Amino acid sequence: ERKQEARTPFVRVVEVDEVSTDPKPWGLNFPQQYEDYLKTVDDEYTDYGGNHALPPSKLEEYPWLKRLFAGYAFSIEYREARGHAHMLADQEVTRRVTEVQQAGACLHCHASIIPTYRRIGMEQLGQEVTAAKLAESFNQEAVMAGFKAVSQQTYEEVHAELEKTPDGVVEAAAGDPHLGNAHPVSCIDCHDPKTMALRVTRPGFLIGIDKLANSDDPVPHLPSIAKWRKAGSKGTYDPNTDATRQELRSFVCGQCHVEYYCANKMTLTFPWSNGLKVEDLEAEWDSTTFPSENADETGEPFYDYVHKETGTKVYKAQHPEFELWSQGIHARAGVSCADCHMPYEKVGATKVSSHWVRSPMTNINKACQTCHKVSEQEIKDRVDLIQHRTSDLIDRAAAAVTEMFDAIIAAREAGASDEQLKPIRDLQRKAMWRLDFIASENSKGFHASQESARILAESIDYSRQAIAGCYQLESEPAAEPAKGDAS
Amino acid sequence: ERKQEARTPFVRVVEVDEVSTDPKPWGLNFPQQYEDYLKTVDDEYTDYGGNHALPPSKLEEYPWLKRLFAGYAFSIEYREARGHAHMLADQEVTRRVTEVQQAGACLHCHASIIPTYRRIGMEQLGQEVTAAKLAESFNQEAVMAGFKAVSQQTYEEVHAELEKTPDGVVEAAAGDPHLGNAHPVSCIDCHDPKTMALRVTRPGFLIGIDKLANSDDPVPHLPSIAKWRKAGSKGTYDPNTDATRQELRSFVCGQCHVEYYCANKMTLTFPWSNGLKVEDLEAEWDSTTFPSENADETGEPFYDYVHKETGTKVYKAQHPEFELWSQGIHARAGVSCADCHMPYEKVGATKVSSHWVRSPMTNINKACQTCHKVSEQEIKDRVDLIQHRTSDLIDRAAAAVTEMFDAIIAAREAGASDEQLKPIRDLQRKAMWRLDFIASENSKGFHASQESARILAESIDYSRQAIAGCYQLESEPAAEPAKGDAS
Amino acid sequence: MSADSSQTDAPLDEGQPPDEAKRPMRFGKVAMTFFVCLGLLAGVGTFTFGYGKGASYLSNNPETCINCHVMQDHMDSWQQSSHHHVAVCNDCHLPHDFVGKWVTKADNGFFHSLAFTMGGYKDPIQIKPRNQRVTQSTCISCHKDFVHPLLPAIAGHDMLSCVHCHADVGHAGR
Ligand code: HEC
Ligand code: HEC
Ligand code: HEC
Ligand code: HEC
Ligand code: HEC
Ligand code: HEC
Ligand code: HEC
Ligand code: HEC
Ligand code: HEC
Ligand code: HEC
Ligand code: HEC
Ligand code: HEC
Ligand code: HEC
Ligand code: HEC
Ligand SMILES: [Ca+2]
Ligand SMILES: [Ca+2]
Repeated sequence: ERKQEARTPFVRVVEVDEVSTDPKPWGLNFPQQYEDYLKTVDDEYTDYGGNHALPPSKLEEYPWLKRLFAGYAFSIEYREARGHAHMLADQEVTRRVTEVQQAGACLHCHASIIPTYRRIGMEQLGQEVTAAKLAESFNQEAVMAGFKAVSQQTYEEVHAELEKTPDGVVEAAAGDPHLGNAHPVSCIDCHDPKTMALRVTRPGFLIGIDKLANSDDPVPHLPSIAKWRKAGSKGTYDPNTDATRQELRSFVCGQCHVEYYCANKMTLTFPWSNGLKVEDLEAEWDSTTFPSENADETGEPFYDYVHKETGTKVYKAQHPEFELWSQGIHARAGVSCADCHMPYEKVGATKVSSHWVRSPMTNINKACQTCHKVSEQEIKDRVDLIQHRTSDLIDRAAAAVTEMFDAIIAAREAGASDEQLKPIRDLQRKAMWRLDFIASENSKGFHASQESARILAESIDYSRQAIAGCYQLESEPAAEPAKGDAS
Repeated sequence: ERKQEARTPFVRVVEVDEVSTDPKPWGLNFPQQYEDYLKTVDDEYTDYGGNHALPPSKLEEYPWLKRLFAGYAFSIEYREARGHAHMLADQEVTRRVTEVQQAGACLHCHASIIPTYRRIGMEQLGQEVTAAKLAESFNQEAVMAGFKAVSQQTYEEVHAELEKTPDGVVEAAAGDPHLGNAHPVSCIDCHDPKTMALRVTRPGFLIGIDKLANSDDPVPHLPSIAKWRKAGSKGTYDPNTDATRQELRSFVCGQCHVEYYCANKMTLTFPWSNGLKVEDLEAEWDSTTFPSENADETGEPFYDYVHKETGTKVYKAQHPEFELWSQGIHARAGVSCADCHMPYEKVGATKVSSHWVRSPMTNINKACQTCHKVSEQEIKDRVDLIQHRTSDLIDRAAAAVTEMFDAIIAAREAGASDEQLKPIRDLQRKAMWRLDFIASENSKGFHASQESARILAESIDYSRQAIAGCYQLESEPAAEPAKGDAS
Repeated sequence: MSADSSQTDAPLDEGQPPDEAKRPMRFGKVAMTFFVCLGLLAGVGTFTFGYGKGASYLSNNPETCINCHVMQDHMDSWQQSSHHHVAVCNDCHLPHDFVGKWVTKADNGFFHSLAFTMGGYKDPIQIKPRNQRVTQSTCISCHKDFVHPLLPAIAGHDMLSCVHCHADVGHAGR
């Protein structure tokens, strides 16, 4: 019964520290991981042969998305995701950013931003900021303070701040405020530079997971939360000290692959205070109000955008991979994101985690076959079947949602009052939220197959209830006669 | 597949043959299996302490079922299933039989009826029928002929025939037409009396599986069908020669745990000519017409009953365990019904299949933990979660279906014409079929978790489309004004 | 992360309901160890020790394990596993250090005899957390260099369970 002794520290060629957002020096120490990481610029869609066009547009693939997002930046441009190395560039050029004023919080998940948060936070906290101090330690207090401080700034302002923070490579030139380059997610975002241990760095996640730990969601897939609760739920749940290593192999991804609020009415929020299920997240948004100017008043109820075709205030779901995975059989069986998306590979006389983070379907042998001893073709077929069922239901839910838009438009044109429309709008919000939740999740149902179908079933139910509600209005005397131009 | 050791021939105390429907003599040869088999009279609900009351009523548990089945025998009495030893008695006393004239085909799955089919078939074929001849061989030709011959007879007539067939135990008394007792499913229904090999005996299955083999449903879980097709689909697909042992471990159950038509307008039918998915079965019913009196005419389109509240001709789904299992991950992974419902158990130094066929949840250690190395509690929780999601969707679909009934009733009262109602009735039939398919399946979604949710999602979609359709009718000028008593 | 625990030192059967009716509680076994150890070990224990060719339990030959027919499945699945030509039962089920090896032999030997004689164990048998830690330590002992990056970065921290991914190395079809 011996405790496992620690690994001997990795041999280092160069030192890296808490400002080393540029992955190059890390790469000297860990050439294999770095080489893999660089492959995340390669992409099946677009990147072979050096062609770096943007990935396919989801709006073109699924035209109903345009109607779903009517009135919101996502209706302008929305594409397939691609490798990590692209994340910053893709954000910089998306028309969602170039044509719409976005918040600085967007960079929380698209840049290696922690040293910048720390720098601004240290200033806020009146701590002395020198290159050495900045590089010294993680300084969570300062990181949190910086995160909050920039939350009201614009995308451009925060982007500029990134370049005012040293990145461990660029040398400061006298009088030049440009101290480092901006980088997409990098080694430092998931690793402690001293020990290489996994860690989570993102304030959004640190706050979110603590809310979750304090909720009563059972989260059987996260045993360290059960343990923390059992010990009395004291203080904050801190994943960096409390979580198991296997949990961290998912938590590092849960820093970004999650549903969020990210605009200028409040700080970036992960809505986990009731749990991780689709209705738990919805319940948080339902009970959120935006901070009001006037401290005495309760603010306006939360919403993401006003749906243009119908005038309803609705929520936008974004890539809830972590949340959906949490409801699936793999999470339940202790299988982490890294198990499938960063499987071990044999390299010479050792094994390393593949840092070419990508679809496991391009790497079935290592990603799945260690656990599932069936042929690649069979694995592919099983995934196809699950995704196919999900796709069919997405189409069905999309048909219902768009018919609903038509029905509401017609009802409004026929003179339905806001009061009459209130219950219908509530149904609409629920229907759109559920459809978007699964459509914006990137595994097409694989991460939790039955749960995905359940959520889509509910979406369909709510859309069609709303439609029936509209038709009922029309036959009710209260509604004014149609104005003639109803479609 | 399990490792096969060549079986040492069984030592027999007494001989059994093709009329031995009474399991007692088999029990002398195989006491362990017999003892287990007898335990199928025990039942968690009702049987402990010698109380042999009938199991709980599903109609009371789910009151909406009464409305679903309005106008059909199932609305009179419909209970939870229980152990195999009860099957004949439960059928004899159900008010579906005592209050409604049922077909003799009902006994296909509730009695050890094959020797009776054989006897009647031999008569039809002009073969000499003696006790010895009857006991000699399976004689499939005669079994099939007998099956068809009794298909127009009533329940009572066929039941009486059972007692005119020797059962291997009862001694014939001179002049007494009672030659044997009627027995529920027995050893002979699944085993060859000479070799004890598994076999299928039920004509419904033999015909059904051949239709399936001749369809283009890929059935990846049934490799012997792929093989048979590859060899040119010659003749009939005969499970008793073509199927693998592992397939037979599910086929024996597929003789009864399937969707069927069983009334007096045509012979007992398993609707598998398009495949095993819910829409494949539906497509067969959609394209079936009842045989017409007049050979020149096409008969009336197939239906099971006229739904009393709405006047729509609809289909009834019954316990499609085999079909739903076929869509699930376990079938796909080659896991058979017997693996879970008749797991191996150690008895002394040997292993036997538990013939106490029952819910695996009462036997998790043997039924699941051979493959799933997690705690019993965890397995229970996983099953609960799957069943809970299914239940919630069943409730949701039931709410939609009953609202649909109300809407159609109202539309009819408001004077909607049959022509106007036609598309609505089509939606109604689809919605009811899908809900019933999952509600009458007995695993509450476990046998194929995502597929169950998908089917219920479709049910909800169709019900609510029908409702909207009704409301639209009401606002259409074509409909006559409400007659006043509309609800 | 959860029940099939990827954490080496997580109590694996946590959450399993004490099934008092059907099998003796763990406490009962422990109590036995203390109070009846001498007496029983000398009595029933010795019977089984003899019957199960107990002396051979102390050897390295896998055949000795199947002196108890309940070990037959594990023998079969071991024979089909990738390791049957590189590791015998004791290579995986006994710690690779001297003291641990003999403590485990005595401990398991006693419990196997007891369980086999008294019955009431699970079928299929389920490995207990203590023995899971043993298998984990033996994997590492043989594969230390190869799996070096998987070891904890900081002494005392946990690491992934090898059988989380390699469930079937010792026993095919797990
Ligand atoms: C700092 C934020 C962040 C972290 C941490 C993060 N991701 Fe991502 N990930 C992104 C963004 C942003 C994209 C989309 C990039 C683009 O399309 O330009 C992305 C894309 C992906 C893709 C799509 C790749 C492709 O080639 O299509 C996968 C798969 C993925 N991430 C998995 C993971 C996993 C697994 C982890 C944890 C080991 C993880 N991510 C950690 C932000 C993050
Ligand atoms: C909580 C983390 C997080 C935040 C905050 C965030 N993103 Fe992302 N973003 C991701 C992840 C993860 C992906 C990859 C998955 C996907 O494409 O759905 C992504 C993908 C993208 C992409 C590529 C795919 C697409 O949508 O066209 C763009 C562009 C993008 N984000 C822009 C933005 C903008 C603009 C904001 C601020 C309004 C923002 N992101 C805020 C995590 C985040
Ligand atoms: C059991 C394996 C498994 C686990 C665990 C898992 N995924 Fe996935 N993931 C998949 C598969 C399979 C797909 C579908 C890939 C495809 O369609 O090409 C996928 C798709 C994705 C995608 C979209 C990739 C693309 O190419 O567009 C992202 C992003 C993603 N997963 C992130 C995560 C995150 C974050 C976690 C943990 C919270 C996680 N996954 C856990 C197997 C897994
Ligand atoms: C999105 C998160 C993420 C990023 C970014 C990341 N890693 Fe990792 N890294 C991981 C995970 C997950 C593991 C597996 C850790 C474990 O199993 O404990 C890992 C493991 C490692 C290990 C231990 C050996 C191994 O391969 O398992 C090294 C060394 C390493 N990473 C280096 C790097 C370097 C160098 C970079 C930058 C080029 C980098 N990592 C970027 C997530 C990340
Ligand atoms: C570390 C082990 C592990 C890895 C890696 C893994 N799985 Fe699984 N998988 C499991 C476990 C455990 C289950 C749950 C069933 C069980 O307990 O055996 C499961 C279940 C499944 C199921 C059935 C569940 C469902 O939703 O229908 C599918 C399909 C599946 N895995 C596919 C994959 C694919 C594809 C990959 C690779 C992208 C993968 N798995 C990677 C362990 C793993
Ligand atoms: C194709 C096989 C098959 C046919 C034909 C069949 N049954 Fe059943 N029956 C079953 C199976 C399997 C069950 C157990 C599963 C269940 O209850 O859903 C069952 C259960 C029952 C039960 C107990 C549960 C309940 O429904 O109350 C009764 C009573 C019953 N059947 C009566 C009948 C009658 C009457 C007929 C003829 C109209 C009939 N059966 C025809 C297979 C069949
Ligand atoms: C000859 C028809 C027939 C065959 C063959 C058959 N069943 Fe049944 N089964 C029934 C009927 C009928 C019932 C319902 C009996 C009742 O409720 O009276 C039933 C009930 C059951 C039950 C419910 C038991 C309970 O205690 O609740 C299970 C489980 C079951 N069968 C599984 C199987 C499996 C597995 C097989 C194959 C190994 C199989 N059956 C073969 C007709 C059959
Ligand atoms: C992987 C395991 C597994 C397989 C394979 C399987 N089942 Fe089941 N079955 C279950 C579980 C679990 C339940 C739910 C039992 C409960 O809720 O108590 C169930 C429920 C049932 C029931 C209802 C039992 C009751 O107590 O009411 C019947 C009947 C049934 N199965 C028949 C079949 C048939 C026939 C097949 C093959 C065509 C099959 N099962 C294949 C695990 C399995
Ligand atoms: C509903 C179907 C069914 C019925 C009825 C049935 N058996 Fe079985 N029997 C099976 C299945 C399935 C197996 C497993 C066969 C295999 O794996 O090859 C089996 C196996 C056996 C075996 C082989 C040893 C073993 O246990 O695996 C014997 C002997 C046996 N049954 C005797 C009987 C006797 C005696 C009866 C009547 C009391 C009976 N069976 C009734 C389905 C049935
Ligand atoms: C003969 C082996 C075997 C038996 C027995 C078995 N399973 Fe499985 N189970 C599997 C396989 C194989 C998968 C698919 C995933 C994979 O490939 O690992 C699976 C998947 C699952 C899943 C995930 C799929 C889903 O629908 O979410 C659950 C839950 C599950 N099994 C529960 C059970 C339960 C409960 C029992 C006992 C009633 C049982 N299993 C019996 C082999 C088995
Ligand atoms: C005296 C009969 C007998 C012999 C000889 C025997 N076993 Fe066992 N073994 C058992 C029984 C009975 C159990 C189940 C104990 C329980 O679950 O409480 C068991 C359990 C085990 C376990 C799981 C232990 C746990 O509780 O974690 C392992 C590992 C094991 N045996 C390995 C071996 C090895 C290796 C050998 C040969 C060196 C061996 N056994 C010889 C009877 C025996
Ligand atoms: C290469 C390593 C290895 C070898 C060799 C090996 N085992 Fe195991 N054994 C394991 C592992 C790993 C487990 C499961 C550990 C777990 O689930 O955490 C196990 C589990 C067991 C169990 C418990 C059953 C269970 O499923 O939990 C028994 C009993 C057992 N082994 C007996 C034996 C016997 C007897 C032999 C020799 C014939 C043997 N083992 C050879 C690695 C091995
Ligand atoms: C007695 C030493 C020894 C023990 C103990 C041992 N192994 Fe091995 N293992 C080996 C040898 C030798 C090989 C073969 C290496 C080769 O072929 O290059 C091997 C091969 C492997 C392989 C590659 C072949 C395969 O099965 O995929 C894996 C994975 C593996 N071991 C994992 C484990 C795990 C996990 C454990 C613990 C449960 C374990 N080993 C215990 C000596 C051992
Ligand atoms: C999260 C999943 C995972 C865990 C945990 C894991 N491995 Fe592996 N391991 C893999 C994968 C995937 C490969 C295959 C790499 C390849 O083929 O390139 C592998 C390869 C191996 C190999 C070499 C196989 C060969 O082909 O030679 C050995 C030996 C091995 N692992 C031992 C271990 C040991 C010992 C442990 C525990 C300390 C362990 N593994 C933990 C996933 C894992
Ligand atoms: Ca959102
Ligand atoms: Ca039917």
